[in-house]
Amino acid sequence: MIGTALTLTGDLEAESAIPWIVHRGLLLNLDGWVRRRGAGEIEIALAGPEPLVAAMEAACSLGPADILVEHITRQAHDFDHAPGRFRHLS
Amino acid sequence: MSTEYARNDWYVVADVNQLAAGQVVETRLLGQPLRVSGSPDAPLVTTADGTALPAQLRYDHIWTSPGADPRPLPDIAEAAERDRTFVPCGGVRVRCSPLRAVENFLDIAHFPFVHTGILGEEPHTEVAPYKVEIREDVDEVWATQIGFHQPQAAKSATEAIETRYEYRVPAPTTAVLYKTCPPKPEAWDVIAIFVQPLAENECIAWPWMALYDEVTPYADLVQFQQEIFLQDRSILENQKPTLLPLDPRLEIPTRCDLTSVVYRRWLKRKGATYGALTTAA
Amino acid sequence: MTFKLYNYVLSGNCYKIRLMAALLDVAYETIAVDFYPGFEHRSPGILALNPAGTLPVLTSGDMVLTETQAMLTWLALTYDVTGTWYPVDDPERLATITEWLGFAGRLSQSAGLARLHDMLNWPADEKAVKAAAISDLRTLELHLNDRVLEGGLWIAGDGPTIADIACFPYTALSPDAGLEHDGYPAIRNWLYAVRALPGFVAMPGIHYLHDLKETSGD
Amino acid sequence: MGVGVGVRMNSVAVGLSRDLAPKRVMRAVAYGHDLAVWRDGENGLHAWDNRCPHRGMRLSHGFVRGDRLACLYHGWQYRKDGGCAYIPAHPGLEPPETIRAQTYSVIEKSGVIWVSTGNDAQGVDTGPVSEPLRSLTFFCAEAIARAAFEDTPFAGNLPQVESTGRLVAGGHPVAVLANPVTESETLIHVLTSAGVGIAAKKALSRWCEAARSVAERQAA
Repeated sequence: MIGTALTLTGDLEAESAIPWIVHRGLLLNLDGWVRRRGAGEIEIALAGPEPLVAAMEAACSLGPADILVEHITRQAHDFDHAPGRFRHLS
Repeated sequence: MSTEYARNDWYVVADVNQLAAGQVVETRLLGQPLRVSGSPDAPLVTTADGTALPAQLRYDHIWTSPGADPRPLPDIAEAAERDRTFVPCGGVRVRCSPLRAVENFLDIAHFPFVHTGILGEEPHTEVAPYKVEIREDVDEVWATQIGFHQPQAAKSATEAIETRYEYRVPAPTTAVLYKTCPPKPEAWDVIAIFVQPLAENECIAWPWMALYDEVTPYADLVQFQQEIFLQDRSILENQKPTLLPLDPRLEIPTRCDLTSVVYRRWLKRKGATYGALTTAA
Repeated sequence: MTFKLYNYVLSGNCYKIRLMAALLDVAYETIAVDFYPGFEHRSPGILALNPAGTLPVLTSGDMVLTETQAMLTWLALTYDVTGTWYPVDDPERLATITEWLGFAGRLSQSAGLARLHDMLNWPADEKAVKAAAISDLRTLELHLNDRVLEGGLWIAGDGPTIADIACFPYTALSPDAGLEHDGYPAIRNWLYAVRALPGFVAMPGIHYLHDLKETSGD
Repeated sequence: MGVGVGVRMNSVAVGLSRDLAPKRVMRAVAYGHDLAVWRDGENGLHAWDNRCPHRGMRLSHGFVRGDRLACLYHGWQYRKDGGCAYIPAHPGLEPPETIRAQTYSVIEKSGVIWVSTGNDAQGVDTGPVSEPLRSLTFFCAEAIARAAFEDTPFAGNLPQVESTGRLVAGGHPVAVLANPVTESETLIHVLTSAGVGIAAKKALSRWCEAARSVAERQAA
C-alpha cells in the first residue's frame, strides 16, 4: 500500500527525538514507523488520513525542545505489507 | 529565560498620539522600567537610572532598543505610499506572552468563533491548505496563498467576500498582514501588530494599519480594528501555559496551524526564547 | 432616523445603549468617537455637545442625553411596545430598577475603571478600584442569589428590565481586569440569561452564545 | 469544622447542582487542578482538564452543543467521553479516538457537585440538609473560613455546633462545605434544609457574608 515518507534532517541527536515522534504517531492514531538513519537524519513512514499525516508532519517539524529540524521532505512510501500501529523500528 | 536575543530587537514603547498630547509615558520593556517623553519628532526614551536609549519614530510609533547592537527595525514598504491612510490603533495590555500575541495574529481558524460575523462565520470554517516558509534571504516567516470566507473583511467591505491573506513575520514581536483591499482589489491592505514585551508573561499589543479607504471616517477605522483585537484578548489570557511552548507535546497542531508551527520553529532556531517555554509542556 | 449615538466600541457604557436598542429592535445612527487612542471625547466638537466629555452621547431632535440611565429610560419608554423593560405602573419594581441603575453607575467607576486600567493603561489606583469592584460584584451576587432563592433570575421582577441591561456590561467585562466570574454562580447564570435574549448583540470581551446555533459537525 | 471532618475524602465540592444548568459550562478548581465542569443537553455532568488539547485554551470558556463541549478558540468539539468529535478547520476529517480531553470523575450528591482527581468521586451525604443556599468565595485559607461560621452570630446568637459537624443558626440547620482553591482563597458552599422559608434563607445568606467579613478581617 502507498503511504507517506517523511525525512527529517537537522540537529536531531537528542535521545528524546524518537520517543517523542512515536508518541505523536500514536496520538494521531497513525500506522507506520520511525527509524534513525544517522545522527542528523530520521525517517518516518506513515499511513492514515491525509489531515492526520499533515498534522504529523507539522508536529515533527517542531519536535521536542532539544532537537532542531532544519528540513523536512515528504514523498510517497510503498509499504510491502500492512504497516501496523505506529512504532519505533530499530 | 533569556533576554540575550530579545535585547537587540526594536520595540514600540509609545505611540505618536501620546507624545503629541504631551504625555510622559511610564512603561516597561523586557521587565525594565522605561520613561518615554519628548515630542513625536524628537522622542526620548530613558531607563530608570537616566540612561538614554536610542529612540525613533516609525509607523506612527516610538521605537527603542535596549541592546548594544540592534538588528534593523523591520521595513514596511507600504508606509511610504502616501495615498494610504495610516491608523495607529493604540496599545492594549494583555496578560500573555508577547509571542502568544503574535501567534494569535497569525491564526485564521479561530475567525468564525472569536470574530463571529466579521472575519468568519459558521459553517465557513474549513481552512484550505496554504504555504508557509522561512525565507532564508531575509530571515522572515511568510505564510501565503491563504483564502478565507469573511462576512465583513474590512470596514470598507459591503458584502461577504473570499479574502486573500499573506502573513509576514520580520521579527519575533512584529507581524504584518497583507489582506485583500475591498475597494481596491489590485492592492493589499496592510495591518501590522507591534508587540511590546513588558515581561515574559505580559505585553502591550499596538495594532497599526495602512489602508486604501477614502470613505470610512478615521474613528470607524480605529474602532473596527480595536473591536477585532479586543475579541482576541480574552482568548490570549486563557491559553495555558502562559508562555509559548516551543515543544508542542501537549498540543495537537494540524495543517491549519502551520504558520504557528513554523513561527515557533523559527524562534527556536534563532534562540528568540523571551516569552517562550523551552522545556516540554 | 430615530436617534444618533456618539459611540466608542470598547466602552461598556456605550454598549448598554447598543444592546438595549438591539433588544428593542430599533435602528439608529452611530457616530464613532475616537476615545482611544485619539482622546476625541475631549475635542471641542464633543465638549460642545457634552461638557463633561463622557461617552456615550445620545441625540434625538433637540434632545441631548449624556447619562446612560437616562438613555435607557428614554429608549424603553419610547420604543418598548411591550412596556416590560421599564414598567411604570409598578412603583415597587420601578424603585428597585432605579436602585440598580444607581448601582450600575458605581460599577462603571469600579469594575469599569479597573478594566480601563488593565486594558488601556488608564491611570487609576489599581488596588482601590479592584477592591471596590469585588465589593460591587459581591453586592450584585447577593441580590441575584436572593432572586434565585425566590425562584427568579432577573434583577427586578419576572423579566428583564433596563436595570439588567445597565448592570450587564461592566459585570460581564470584569474578567478584562482579571476579576473572573468563577466564584459568582448567580452572576454567571444571569450573564448567560442576558446573552440568550432574542436580538442580543455582542461586544469585544463578551462573545455570542455559539451554543444557540445549529450544530455543525454531526 | 463542618461536614466531612473525620471522613476520608477523595473528592471536593466544586459547586451546587442548582447553579449548573443543562448546556452550561463553568470553571472549577479541585486539588489545584484547573477544571471545566459542564452539563450536556440531557443533564449529564462532566469534569475535564480545563485545557483544549489543540492549543491549550481553557474549555470553561467554551460552549455546549447537544451532547458536546466545544472550545471557543477554534471550535473543536468533544463528546461526553472526552473524545474529539469534530475539527471545524478540517470538516472532512473523522478525528481519531486518541485525540481526547482529559476527564475526571464527578458525581452529584446532596445537591452538590463533587470532583475527584482519582477515578471514583464520592460525595458527602448531608442528609436532610441538602437544600442549596449559595456558594461564595472567601479570600482566606480554608481553616479560617470554616472557623468563621462558628464565630459569627446569627440574629445575635452564635450558632450551635452539632456532633455531626453541622451548625444550627437561628434554629436553621446549616452544612458548610469548603473547597480550598488556593492557600488564600476558599470556595464555600452552604446548604440548609428544605423546610426553611425564603426570608430565613435570605437571612442565612447575609449571615454567610458576615462570616466572610470575619474571616477576611482575620486573614488580612
